[in-house]
Amino acid sequence: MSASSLLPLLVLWPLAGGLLGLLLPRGAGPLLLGVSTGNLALAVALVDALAGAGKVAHSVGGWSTPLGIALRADGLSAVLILVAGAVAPLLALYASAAYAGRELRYFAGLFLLFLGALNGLFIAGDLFNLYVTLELLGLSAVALAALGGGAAALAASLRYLLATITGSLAYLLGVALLYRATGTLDLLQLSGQGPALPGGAVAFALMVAGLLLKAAVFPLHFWLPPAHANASPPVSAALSALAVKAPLYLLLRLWLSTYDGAWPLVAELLAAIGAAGVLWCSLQAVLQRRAKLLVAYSTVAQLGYLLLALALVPAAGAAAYGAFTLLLVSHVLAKAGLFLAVGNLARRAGHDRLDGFERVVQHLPLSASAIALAGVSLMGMPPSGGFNGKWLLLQAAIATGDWWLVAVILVGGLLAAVYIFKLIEHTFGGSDRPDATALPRRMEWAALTLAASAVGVGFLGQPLLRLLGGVP
Amino acid sequence: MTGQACYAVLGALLFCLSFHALIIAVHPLRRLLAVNVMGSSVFLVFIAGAGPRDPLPQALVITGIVVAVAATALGLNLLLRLAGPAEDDRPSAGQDGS
Amino acid sequence: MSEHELLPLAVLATSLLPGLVIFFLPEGAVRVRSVLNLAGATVKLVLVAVMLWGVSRGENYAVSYPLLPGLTFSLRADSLALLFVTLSAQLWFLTTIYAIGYLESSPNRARFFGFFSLCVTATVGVAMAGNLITFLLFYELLTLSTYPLVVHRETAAARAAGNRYLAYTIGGGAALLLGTAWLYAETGTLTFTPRGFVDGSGASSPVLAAIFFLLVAGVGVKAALVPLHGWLPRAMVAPAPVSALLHAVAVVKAGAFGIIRIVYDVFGVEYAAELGVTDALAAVAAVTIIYGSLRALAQDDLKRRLAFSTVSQVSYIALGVAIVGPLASIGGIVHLVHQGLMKITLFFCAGNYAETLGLHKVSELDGVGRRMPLTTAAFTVAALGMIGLPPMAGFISKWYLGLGAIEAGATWAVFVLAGSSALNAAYFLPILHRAWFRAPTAAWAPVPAGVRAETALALLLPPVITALLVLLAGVLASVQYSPQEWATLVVRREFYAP
Amino acid sequence: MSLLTLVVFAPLLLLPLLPLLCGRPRQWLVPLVALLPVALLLPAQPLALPWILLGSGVAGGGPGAAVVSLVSVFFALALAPWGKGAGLSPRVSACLLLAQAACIAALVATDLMLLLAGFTVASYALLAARLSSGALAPGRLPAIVLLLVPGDLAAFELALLFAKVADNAVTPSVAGAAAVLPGATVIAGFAALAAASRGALLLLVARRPGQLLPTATLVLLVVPTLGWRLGDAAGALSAVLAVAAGAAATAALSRLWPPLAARFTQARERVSWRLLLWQGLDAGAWPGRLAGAERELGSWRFALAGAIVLVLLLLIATFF
Repeated sequence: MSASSLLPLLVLWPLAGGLLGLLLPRGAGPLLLGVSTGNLALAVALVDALAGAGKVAHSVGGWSTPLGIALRADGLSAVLILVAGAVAPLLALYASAAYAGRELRYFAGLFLLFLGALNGLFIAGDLFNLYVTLELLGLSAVALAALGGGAAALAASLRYLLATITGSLAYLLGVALLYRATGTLDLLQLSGQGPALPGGAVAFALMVAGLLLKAAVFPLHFWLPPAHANASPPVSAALSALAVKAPLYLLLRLWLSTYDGAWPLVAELLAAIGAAGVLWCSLQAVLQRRAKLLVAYSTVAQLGYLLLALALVPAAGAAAYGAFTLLLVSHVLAKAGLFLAVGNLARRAGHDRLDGFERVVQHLPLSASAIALAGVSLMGMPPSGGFNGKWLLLQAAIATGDWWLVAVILVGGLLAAVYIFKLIEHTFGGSDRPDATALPRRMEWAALTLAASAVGVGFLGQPLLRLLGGVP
Repeated sequence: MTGQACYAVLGALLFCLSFHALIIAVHPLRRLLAVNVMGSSVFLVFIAGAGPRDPLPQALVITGIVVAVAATALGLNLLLRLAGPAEDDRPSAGQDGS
Repeated sequence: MSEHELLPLAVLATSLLPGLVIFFLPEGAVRVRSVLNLAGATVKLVLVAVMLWGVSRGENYAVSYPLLPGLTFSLRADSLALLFVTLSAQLWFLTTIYAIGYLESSPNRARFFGFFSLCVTATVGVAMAGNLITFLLFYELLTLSTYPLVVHRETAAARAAGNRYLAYTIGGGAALLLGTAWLYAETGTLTFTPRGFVDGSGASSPVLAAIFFLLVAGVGVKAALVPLHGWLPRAMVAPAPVSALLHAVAVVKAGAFGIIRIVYDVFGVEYAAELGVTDALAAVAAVTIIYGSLRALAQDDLKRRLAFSTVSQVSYIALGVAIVGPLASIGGIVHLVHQGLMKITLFFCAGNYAETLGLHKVSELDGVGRRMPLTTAAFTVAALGMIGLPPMAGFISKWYLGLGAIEAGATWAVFVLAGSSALNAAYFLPILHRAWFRAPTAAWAPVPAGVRAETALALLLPPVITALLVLLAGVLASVQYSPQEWATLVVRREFYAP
Repeated sequence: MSLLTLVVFAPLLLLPLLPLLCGRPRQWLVPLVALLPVALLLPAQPLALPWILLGSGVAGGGPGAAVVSLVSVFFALALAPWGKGAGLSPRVSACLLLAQAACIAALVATDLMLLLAGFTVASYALLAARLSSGALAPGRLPAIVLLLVPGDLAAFELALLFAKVADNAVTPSVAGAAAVLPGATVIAGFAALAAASRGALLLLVARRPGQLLPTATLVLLVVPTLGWRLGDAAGALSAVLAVAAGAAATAALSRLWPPLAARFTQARERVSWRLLLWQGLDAGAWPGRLAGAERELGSWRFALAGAIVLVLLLLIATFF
């Protein structure tokens, strides 16, 4: 099976699995597990293929680019597909233990569609195809968020739906303007022409605003905390870890290849938004009284870090690009692990108010250590992947001489330590409820594996960066 | 102003109008409608930009419409579930805008 | 992976693996847990002995693994590292015995011993770090693994103390991270090289001075230099083995060891003196010495008094390091070992008093010498050592510090030493006087009939052994493998051009 | 050879513990042990002990050896169970034996380190012996300690200065020191202070059994001999004068001490500032305002208006 034929398979396999999941009356659990592990195998195959060639391309249906759709995969998309592929089976394992019957069937279908959209987005070669996969991702995420069924979950997912559609439409308007100016939508042909186009700047502004709204970055993050906090654990893990990363990946592609990191002031603006996001949302996370809200705000704060890394790429080059990727990868793993672990504690305690958290550390030691390990990565403590990302970000900030950014990064790290230990501290004390429900071991092991891999990635920094290659 | 350019400007105006409606509307149904109008305004801009015999915008707009329909269906379903059987099921007033 | 690379990793693994296994052992498996712990400790002692023998013969044990481009995780057992590793290996062995006896029936022991082993792994890692990044890695791991120990009792006071401990140490960690990143940006390398690598790197001196203060501030939190010492007295709510391990071996020493590494292996003491930063460090150390002793005078709670005494004693090391000259360096480095031995004895005895007779206050200690003669004898040996009475270990380090100070012409340092010795006498002698020469006021439970030892053997043996070590380290100071001889070897080999 | 000396000297180090071990019945054994050094050390020639402290040794003949026999006889007399066999309690006799061992170490030491060690341990051992045989009058103990501790520090400074002046790298030898002492006034001052502090021990001489002889031996015999070893006749004379001055100073101090001590003990521990971290953050009003701002941020109006502002900002940014 040649490398280029791998790309369509990466999209078709999860989509087929998803449709099958919705249609088949029984067997959703094994199907979910089987398809997601298959997807991981495909991701690993893609990484192998890429290790040799460096770039893999496939034009769908043999049509050449101006008309046909091209699928392209380079270092960054391979890394992201690999991470998403690695997280999916663990979430599937958790879901197969957490859900049953109809709910498991819906989750299986929707999650695999979500995964297919994600894969499609990472390898899409042209702007419109990116729009379609982005929209598919958004809709499946909204449906997943509404899976919980409670009034709060429904209200939050409606807000999420409206926000994500608005973002997509703004992005589509930008695509339309670009198409009017150039007559083509293919990323490769557009690369580097952005700034010179008539109306290119307006298109850029609209697309970036749309993407920032979909990625819930600081000023436009209002819809994320309620949506993620009211969703069930595997869903909020998938949303926080993967769904909000796709728009940022798109922003990187758009700004670095199509617009070639053109305007320095845009970099400053994005850095400012990112820094404000880090500080404000970390502070909000410290103030939260509900564990899931705390973790949701931590997501928005970490997105601020990613935006910082993104903003530094034109000036600092490889260091910032490496920081972006490592921070993204370790955040995916750590946040998924953290949400699952907090989900376990909440399911055990019956609610997720922080001060009421029983001494679960005695009954759920694995989840408590999962929180600790994920916290290590989120705080950027040395052994973890988060530290590698933070280290490269610091190097980039020092190289470009932005000392206020260095201060923001460190203060962000301290605030992260405050809310992580607020979480850990509460699992150390409090009264104990003997009759609480016992949890299937699988759920705890899934959380612990994710959190441990977030720390383990710290030792894989070198191979990841080699796979990543240079700045696109 | 060639025909196409004025359609494009009309589309942009419609986009701003529906965006304003989205902000002002309080009831979620009006918001959903505003989003639909916004969608069609974007498609209008798309079509206005196309050359005489260029098939691509048509294909893209059809896909866009399909996506818009799917999104509206999901929105309406959520709305119905929210309006839902029992009146007290509605979220508390504090939850703004949903 | 040649034998020379495997040994440092093996030393780390001997406490890491038991720790990880213990985490998953059920709470009731006491015997298995104790066997695992003690086996790990003995194997570590054996391996360290082999390395000691090897290094004194000039071999080097090093292993490295690239983390990021330009950033390697490297372990190197040089002579300075081995000084600290031997200390922590010996005292971990004794503290494990003590902890097994001390936590006889208390809950959460699996968690305790798990984090206990992780904490020692971090300490050994800090000692054997080959560059600043590995040092930072284990330094933060030390913070994370000691927090659950401080919070072990899960009372409100313990959690408040834990929060404060975190606030200081994570703040320190952030300063250390910034200093390291900036240093890497300026000089391009972070590997510890004897006599420093910063000199010829072309960075301007105000930048280097700023980096120095960031690094020392980061490390100073754990070394409890004055403005950053607030967490130490409050962390006394932890159980006795924890405060013994934290304040005598692991955390405080890691900070002091960090200062030694930064001054000698990053900046080089001559260049640091040129920069003028060592004078500032000496001043901070002197202030801490006097301040710590003064605060210790006013404490009635025994463990808080010992904690403040630790604050002042650890700054002897900083003072010794800050004074330029081989003799002062020997004094500073050997005090690292001596203070560890003396302070852990004091904490063991304080733990014994609290555990057997429920005495926490100094005012309650009247006549305890009659009821627990052996423990009080150990306490006396260690206390006299802290004051600096001649035959004990404390005198040897104070002698070298004094000698170094005079040789470097810093006579004010000699008066600081003398003054602090007087203050030490002022807060230790009354305790000894109460214990031995006052009639017991409280009616303690008499020694139960038939029981020969005054308290559980596991609680009694460690302090007696460490007290003996204090005496031997002092009397037999110039025997070949004694701490003082090894410190001289370190200073001659690493810090000053031969 | 050094192994042999180790074998000979090891029991000597452990002798002071003997009374504690054998208890009261074999009380007569203790004075015999006290006499042991006379037999062992008199004929001995100089002996190097490189592994003791920082490399010291034992001087054979000379004045030190003669005084050793006198000291041993006096201590044996003090330790003998006179009268109806009551004798000294094991703890007191252990302390006295320790004092005797320390005095002998000081008298025969070749290096200043061992001399200093003997000098200090002897005084504290005597103090411990006196305290364990009965409490002192109120205010007397602090006075003694107040003079004893600075005296030890003076001895410490003395040794440091000798090391620097005689520029022997680590441990100055007694012979070397003797050559230097007369010249340096500062060192002589410290020596006088060290000797004076021993005068404080004279305060211990009370009617308690077994106190008169050992204290007198230390203060009136050993200290002058050390003065003689370091500064010949002048050294010995100044040592005696210093001792007398010390005794007078302590007597005066023990009168003044009780009122002084009363004021000193009420030092209270300052309440340190509360750390405004999440405890403070959580409970205060400040978080309420922040949470309010967050809710306001969450309303549609603000959020989507924010989107417009963002687009305008991006547009402006692209012009520069």
